[in-house]
Amino acid sequence: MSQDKHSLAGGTNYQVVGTRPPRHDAPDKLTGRALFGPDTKLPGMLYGKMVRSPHAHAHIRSIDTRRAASFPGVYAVVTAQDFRWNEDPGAKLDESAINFAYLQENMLAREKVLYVGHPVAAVAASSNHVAEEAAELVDVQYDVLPAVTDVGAAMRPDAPLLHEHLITQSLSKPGQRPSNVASHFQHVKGDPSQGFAQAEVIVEHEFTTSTVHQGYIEPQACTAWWGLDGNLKVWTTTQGAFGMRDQLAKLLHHPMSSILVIPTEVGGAFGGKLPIFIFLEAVAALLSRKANRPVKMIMTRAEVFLATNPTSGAYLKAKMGATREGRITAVQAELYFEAGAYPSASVIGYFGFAMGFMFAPYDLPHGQIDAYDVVVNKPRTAAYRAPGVTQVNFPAEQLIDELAVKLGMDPIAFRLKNVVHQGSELIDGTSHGSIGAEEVLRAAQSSGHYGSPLQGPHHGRGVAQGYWGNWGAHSSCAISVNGDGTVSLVSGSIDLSGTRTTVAMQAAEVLGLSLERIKSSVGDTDSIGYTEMSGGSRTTFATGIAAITAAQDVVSQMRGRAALLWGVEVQDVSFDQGIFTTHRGGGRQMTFAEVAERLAETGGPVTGRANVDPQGWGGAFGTHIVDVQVDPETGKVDILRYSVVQDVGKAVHPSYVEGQMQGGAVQGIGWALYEGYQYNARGDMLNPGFLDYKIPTALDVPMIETIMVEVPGPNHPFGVRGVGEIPIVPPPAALANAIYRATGVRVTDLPMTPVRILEAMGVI
Amino acid sequence: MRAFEYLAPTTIGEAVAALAGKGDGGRFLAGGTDLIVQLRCGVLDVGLVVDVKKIPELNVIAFRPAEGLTIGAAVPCHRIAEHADVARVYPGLVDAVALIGGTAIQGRATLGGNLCNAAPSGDSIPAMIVLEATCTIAGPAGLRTVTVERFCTGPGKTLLNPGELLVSVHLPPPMANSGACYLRFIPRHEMDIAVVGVGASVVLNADRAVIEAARLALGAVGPTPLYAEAAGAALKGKTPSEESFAEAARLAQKAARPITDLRGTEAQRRHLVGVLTRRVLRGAVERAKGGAADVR
Amino acid sequence: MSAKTRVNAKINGEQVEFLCEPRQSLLECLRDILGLTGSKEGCNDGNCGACSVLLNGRVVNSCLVLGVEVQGQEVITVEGLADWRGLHPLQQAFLDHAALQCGYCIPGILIASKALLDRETNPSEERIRTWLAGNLCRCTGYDKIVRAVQDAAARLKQARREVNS
Amino acid sequence: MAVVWIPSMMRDLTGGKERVHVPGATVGEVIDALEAAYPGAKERLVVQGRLASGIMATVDGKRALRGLEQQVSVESIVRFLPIMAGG
Repeated sequence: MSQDKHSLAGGTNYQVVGTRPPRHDAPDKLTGRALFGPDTKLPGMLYGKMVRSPHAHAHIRSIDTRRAASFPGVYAVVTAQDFRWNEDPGAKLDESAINFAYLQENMLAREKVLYVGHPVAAVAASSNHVAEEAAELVDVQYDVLPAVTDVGAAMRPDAPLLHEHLITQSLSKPGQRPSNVASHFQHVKGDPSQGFAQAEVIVEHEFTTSTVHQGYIEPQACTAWWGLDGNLKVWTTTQGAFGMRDQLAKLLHHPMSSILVIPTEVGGAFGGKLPIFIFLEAVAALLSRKANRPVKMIMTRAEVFLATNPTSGAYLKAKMGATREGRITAVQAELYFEAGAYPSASVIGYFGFAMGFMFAPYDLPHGQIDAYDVVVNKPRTAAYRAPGVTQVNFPAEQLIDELAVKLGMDPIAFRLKNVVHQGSELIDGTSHGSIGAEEVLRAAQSSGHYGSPLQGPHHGRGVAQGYWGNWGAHSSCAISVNGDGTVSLVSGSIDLSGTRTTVAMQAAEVLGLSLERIKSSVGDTDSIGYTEMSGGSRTTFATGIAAITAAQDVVSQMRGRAALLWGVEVQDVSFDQGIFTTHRGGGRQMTFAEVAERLAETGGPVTGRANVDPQGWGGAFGTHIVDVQVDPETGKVDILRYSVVQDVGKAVHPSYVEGQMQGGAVQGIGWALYEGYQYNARGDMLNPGFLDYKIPTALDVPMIETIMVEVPGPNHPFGVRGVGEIPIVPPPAALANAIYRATGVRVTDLPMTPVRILEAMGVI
Repeated sequence: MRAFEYLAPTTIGEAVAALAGKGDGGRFLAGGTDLIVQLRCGVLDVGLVVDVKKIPELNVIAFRPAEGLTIGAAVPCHRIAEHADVARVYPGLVDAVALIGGTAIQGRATLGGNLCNAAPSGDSIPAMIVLEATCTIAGPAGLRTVTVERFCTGPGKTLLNPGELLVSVHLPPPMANSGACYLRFIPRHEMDIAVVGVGASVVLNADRAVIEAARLALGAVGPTPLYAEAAGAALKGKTPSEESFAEAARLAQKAARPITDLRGTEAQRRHLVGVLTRRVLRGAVERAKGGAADVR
Repeated sequence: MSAKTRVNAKINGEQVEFLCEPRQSLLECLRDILGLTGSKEGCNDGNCGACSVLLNGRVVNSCLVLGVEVQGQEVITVEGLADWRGLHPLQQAFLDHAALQCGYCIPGILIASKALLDRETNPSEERIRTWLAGNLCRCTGYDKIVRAVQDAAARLKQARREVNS
Repeated sequence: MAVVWIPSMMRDLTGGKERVHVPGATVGEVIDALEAAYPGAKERLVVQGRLASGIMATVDGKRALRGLEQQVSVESIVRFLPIMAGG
């Protein structure tokens, strides 16, 4: 095998990895041929539509579906009665703890509705318009209850309870009294009171962040077709086809082998289309079974905002102390996350991320973090790119900046003085592996941007950095060799942003083939082995390892075929850059294609396979630098210059790594300046559309400069690290720090809108 | 969205006849950028939609130096903004028209629609008020004319009677040494609804040292776009200066009746009326002096 | 279901005829009746631009046009950009600059960009950003999109120069 | 014996001790040993025969994917942390 690994051992001498070839799926996506979730069309297809609650909190007194069912063009109506209920609270999917009863109730409410938009029934009809009209004919009677839409209100002793039997889950002595606090976790490192006693400067603030949405442009959409043979096919836009299949099996009490999930192209996801929470697929399946026709369901944009899974708003208290010399002595934080309608943190795991990564860039002797998951009358919250971490980075990096100001230190120099290295112990007791924290800070410090002067009045420059741990997990890949020397690669990873290509590039490197000779596809759940959802910045890392391993399997089998053709022992055949060589018989060579051409006479087809569960992946650091101009009369922020500096491990396709850095930064800018759910006292969301839920336009941002720092990630042959999530983490704090330096005021609430900036400045 | 019938008449008479007696059961369709959204989200429910884009009088855009500018109610914004005479003679109108939606909306949305939609934040309306625009309205009884400042009567409400059709908007020719300007404040840099909008027009004396007349109008700070008559009148006879602008701004703030909603707070809006009034006056005076206004 | 209307229009250079209800948008007609699913629905209220098409050469949101309104008109969708010779220079520039991630907004952005480059040969960065402000992209941060449009402008200019010389 | 880091919210049971040494060949056995030494520990960590929802164990820094059945050596370090999944 050592010969097979030759091309990996070269370190930087790669033929394919690190180049910028065209993407496999780009022509289809540029010409309108790519099929996304809403694009499925089947014979006899019906259109499904949810009936949704107009109330934020209510008991369902009755549901009368008779008028809707008899409306011309209606084929099926379903309610919660059509589900077989799961009472199992503890099942685990992927690595999350799924409560299937909550999952089902969130798809079709049983006794109570818990947010505006909560589905209570669904209809399937001959057209979208007919389904919409019929949905209005479902008569639901409610007893309206008072609603709570923020953690402060939800935690008051007299707050209305969303779940009458919810006892706070924690590792302390179990409480008895139900409340809206679903769980509480705590980390303590060292002795925080001693740490604060050693501090000579202490800074402390309260912060809030708004509920924000992933804002993918493609709404949730799926088509289900339940055949009379019991086979259910589901076309859907999801981050994980296998997770979706397994969820459906559990929800519908149906064998996994009888469910085929065919993933469509995905029009943006960012954690919002994880199969952990599903909204339509099981309902479409129930409608399809009842109607005996395929049923397509597409959400409207308002439905996407009201009733999918935005990410948590938070109320945060944070405190940090340091010595005059600039050593941080202690941190303390309380994090209150909005769960939405059902307990959420334990499912998505953002407690672990938020608590673990809030102060992860810093070597801290003492610290304490408490995190709370609080249910409120809003849609259930879930992951959004580095879930939980952007919210907590906002306070952490503002406190760092404030300490730097108070200590008279350069903000990067102050961070360098406290930066973590391999082996540094985090507040949760775990330790950093191989990381590029210092390298990233130094690259930021010596960047052209950081060295450039600021131009004028009301300008300010902010810096922030953050950490995301990345992920590994299960992946499968199969590579079949074709008779002309091309290969067909199938993996189970949903391609959100070009991973078909970055995965294939790693196989190409091993096979010594140019990328054009690899056809790379995403398999459905019948055509490839189990593969974890595309999330956690895992795909290019873990599915890349699967592709490398499958390619090595191909090479190993092909060496055997070459040996057979030459009549030599397999160990006498080596392989390098697409050429098989033997020194026997005076030395002979065959290309990959020449051996491929002769598979039929040497034992038949060759398929390389891999099922992997790689461990020990490396986390990612990023430092962002931003220059702003703040209009002192209106509070409007203009971003003049923005740079992202990031440890990317090894950039397999640098253009798409840059794309992740740029796209993540702009999402973070939206979170910082524009985006947030707004509610009235009744619990109605006031801005469920792109007009008033404001994501950045092309005109709101400058070019995003990128500096890729390549500190090889551990446990990957090319040193790949996840790159997708960390870029969203630093922008809110970086912008807050820039606004502070432009105006002299700290804005501690997200989004940092013009009105909040004017208020902080005392102008209004 | 309920089913409806669609008609596309080619004369004003046919259009008016089509909606006669329909009450609230029918609507005229021009660019559709507000109407189709309202039908789709159920704010409006009508049985008949009458497309007026095929009626010649509603597609006119004509400028005559002696008579002024006539813009048919179905002329899309991009035709107005790209019209050389309009850009030269009425830059204050173009300021506003070019702000209505992004590029694709500009391709459909009309000045007439912006007016008939009667949103308190409708960008073109303060700009038309300060330019003393008038509307020509067709109804079963024939044509009538009203000023734009009287046209809107409440959020989404106009003085159009059921079945009446806005045919065109007319702007008088600008006076010598006059200039106009419109500015709005939005959180992003495009695509938003105005938090506050302010339009101004000024007429300077022959040596361009004294303001002879001024008009100010405010958007998104009342149930309709507001004509801030006193604020404009206070500038009469004054030298264009930061002091006189500040006084006008104070009066404009007094005229504003802002509320707090999801797009802004009452205090923010009142404050912005002051800021924007000063800025549009600078822009309008700059234009009256023959300069190019950099109003951002 | 209400009565359907017959509509004749020129779509991507071909004369087509279809039946639709007045309440069906042009976007619905393109996608559900004519099978042209390249134009995407992102918001259905004119705020995302994913459904952008050219109507008589002008970029519009096809979700805000009724199907019946295109009687006798000319429509170009993303499917009409490339021909048998290959990708349109804009599409090629987007491919070369990695200016797409998920690709969902791209049909609308290509159409809007085409409308810009059809009328302006050398738009500035600010002009491109302003023109595309109604086309939301959540993946790319716009950087590579703007660069691709700038590069496509240069390529088209070069192509015109070659034709003229 | 394996070292168990006691989550701060359970230190009321251990008299404030952060780390304890307990025997056990699996995470489950370690928890049983904890229960023997510090009664009340098990009901906080184990619900219906499984690690409580939202809680994961790590053994020597790696997530114990087998839960209570994950093997533990005499030199292992065992921690209980909030789960991390997805993203």
